[in-house]
Amino acid sequence: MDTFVDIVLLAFLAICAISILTLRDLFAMAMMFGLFSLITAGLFTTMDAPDVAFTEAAVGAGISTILILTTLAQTARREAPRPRHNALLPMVVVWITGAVLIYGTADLPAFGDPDAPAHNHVAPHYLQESPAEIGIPNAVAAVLASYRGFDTWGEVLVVFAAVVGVIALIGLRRRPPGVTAGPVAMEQHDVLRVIAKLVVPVILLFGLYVQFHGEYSPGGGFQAGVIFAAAIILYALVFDLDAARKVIPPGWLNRLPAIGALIFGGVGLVTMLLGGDFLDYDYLREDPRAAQQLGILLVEIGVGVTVASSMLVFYFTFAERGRGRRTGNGETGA
Amino acid sequence: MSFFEHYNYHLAIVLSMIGFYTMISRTNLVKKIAGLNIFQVSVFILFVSIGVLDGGTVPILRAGQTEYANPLPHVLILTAIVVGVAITAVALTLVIRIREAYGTVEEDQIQEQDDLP
Amino acid sequence: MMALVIDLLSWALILVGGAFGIIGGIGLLRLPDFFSRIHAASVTDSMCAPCIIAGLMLQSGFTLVTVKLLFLVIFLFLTSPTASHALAKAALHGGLEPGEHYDAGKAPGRKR
Amino acid sequence: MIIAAIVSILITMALAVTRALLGKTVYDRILAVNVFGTKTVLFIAALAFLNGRPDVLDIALAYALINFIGVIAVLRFFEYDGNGATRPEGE
Repeated sequence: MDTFVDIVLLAFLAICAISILTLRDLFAMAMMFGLFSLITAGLFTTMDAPDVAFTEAAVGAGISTILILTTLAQTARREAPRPRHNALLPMVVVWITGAVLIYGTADLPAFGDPDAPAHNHVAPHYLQESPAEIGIPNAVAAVLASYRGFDTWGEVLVVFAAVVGVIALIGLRRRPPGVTAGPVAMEQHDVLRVIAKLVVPVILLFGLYVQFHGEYSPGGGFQAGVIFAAAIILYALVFDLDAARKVIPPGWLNRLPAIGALIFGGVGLVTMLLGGDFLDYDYLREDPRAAQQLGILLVEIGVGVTVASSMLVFYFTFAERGRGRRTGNGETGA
Repeated sequence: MSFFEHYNYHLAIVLSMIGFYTMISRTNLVKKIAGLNIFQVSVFILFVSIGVLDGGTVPILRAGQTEYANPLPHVLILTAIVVGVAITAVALTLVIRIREAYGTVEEDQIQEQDDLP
Repeated sequence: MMALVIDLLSWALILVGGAFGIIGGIGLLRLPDFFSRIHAASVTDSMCAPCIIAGLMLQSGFTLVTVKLLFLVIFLFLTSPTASHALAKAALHGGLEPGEHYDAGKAPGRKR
Repeated sequence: MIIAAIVSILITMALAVTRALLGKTVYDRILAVNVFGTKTVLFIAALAFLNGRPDVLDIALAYALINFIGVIAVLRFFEYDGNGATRPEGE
């Protein structure tokens, strides 16, 4: 049954990818892109990876698609007709690369093979020792925040660096004084506004559940951060950017990614001061298991703060830029 | 026989090649980024399929169960997805800047403008 | 006896839900224009999802899982009609007239 | 019996994907993506029961949320440029 579902979903994926390639209307392409992410997330669920499915659903179908749509609203809606002169060369390159890669898979272990090298080195340790060493049921959260905590810190810093890049590229210019807020968004959608008012707090609550229940069920800082950001983005979409800005002042929002990364790094520094290694949570408390759980909790909070605020910074910067252009503040190429 | 035991890898490769083709054959920068994302997702699928174990289940430990999927690829891919969206955001920012500077997001038109003396 | 009744009821609900899903899907594909397709889509939202989830709820007994499924069905019931409504309204405001793309020359909804 | 549910959901998904591909107007595509998203929620819920791991239900909840937000976002940005909404796409 699983194999059947797997193959059907992979076929859907291939169809979606081809339609992304061929659609000339970029808006339709962005929608197919959202569909593509939804199917991917379904596929990850069938492959026993709920945490990955969770992240892919929230990030791919939610944030990525929204960012692409915001960009399209500011650039071109349709793709220009394609020059025909170089149609053959890319095809040849792709077929050769694909053939070489398929030849390469012949030596890979079979799908789901228990003797595969991937299942025989560190994974058994994570699965068998983590109840004694850490004591939380979700092995993914244990590996993410404790065994490979240093790695995760690196990823958080990459997200932080991306925030710096986005702000430096398009976020620094203030809105010119002449530009006021545009017409209130979605004014005629009364039903939508009522339902959004009802749904946003529920989503925020669900985000908190995902954040703090992440040790027992799929979830954790990355997923919770994205869901939290999605709730506020929904508010900004239905009401207005300015209304959403009032929820979190911009000055604070731009500092939050750094604060989250500092919480994560700070836990590492505290463990060093207490006599351990960087991110060696055992020294936080008397009982090593309680110490590990405290460390994971703190680190996940840091991750959640950074991810949520980064996604919000991305969206707000993009949307603000688009509004400046639409009201015509002297940008070139309008 | 063993060729068909790799169907997941093969389909991941097909997907990655579709993404690769989108990247190298289209001139629209937003579409190139979509192609990049397709490629990225195909790598995620490859990694997660390596972690699948026959008879295994979701890696949330519970009593009476010994076989679980490998949690390590999940961790790597989970963080990679979030990093991927950060990269997409930076790339789209560059597209917005290019549009403001050149008035177009088509690669060949940008090239033409650069070639002008 | 009780268990059997609950089991039968849950199977019936799941089957009815699945049937409504397929009917809605066929309508979505074959009806001639956007405003008629949105009817078909709403059938899957309002009949298929609650029936299947109710069937699953009967299977699960009364646990945290039931509560989660209840949340799921309440949420879907709030958001799906809202999305359909907003979509229809946006289409109408965007200038799409009911019946505009109704291909008179073809049999209604014949696949292209 | 749950397998019957999964199969019927997959059939509905296939029909929705076909509609999303055929499109005609952008609204048709949005509608199809919305239906597909709802079906994915049900698919995950049914899969959780098939595998006996109800932990996965949290993902179904997250899907429902994100799907709603996605549809609203598409509508919002589509309303920005009013032109071109009515004519069927080319291709």
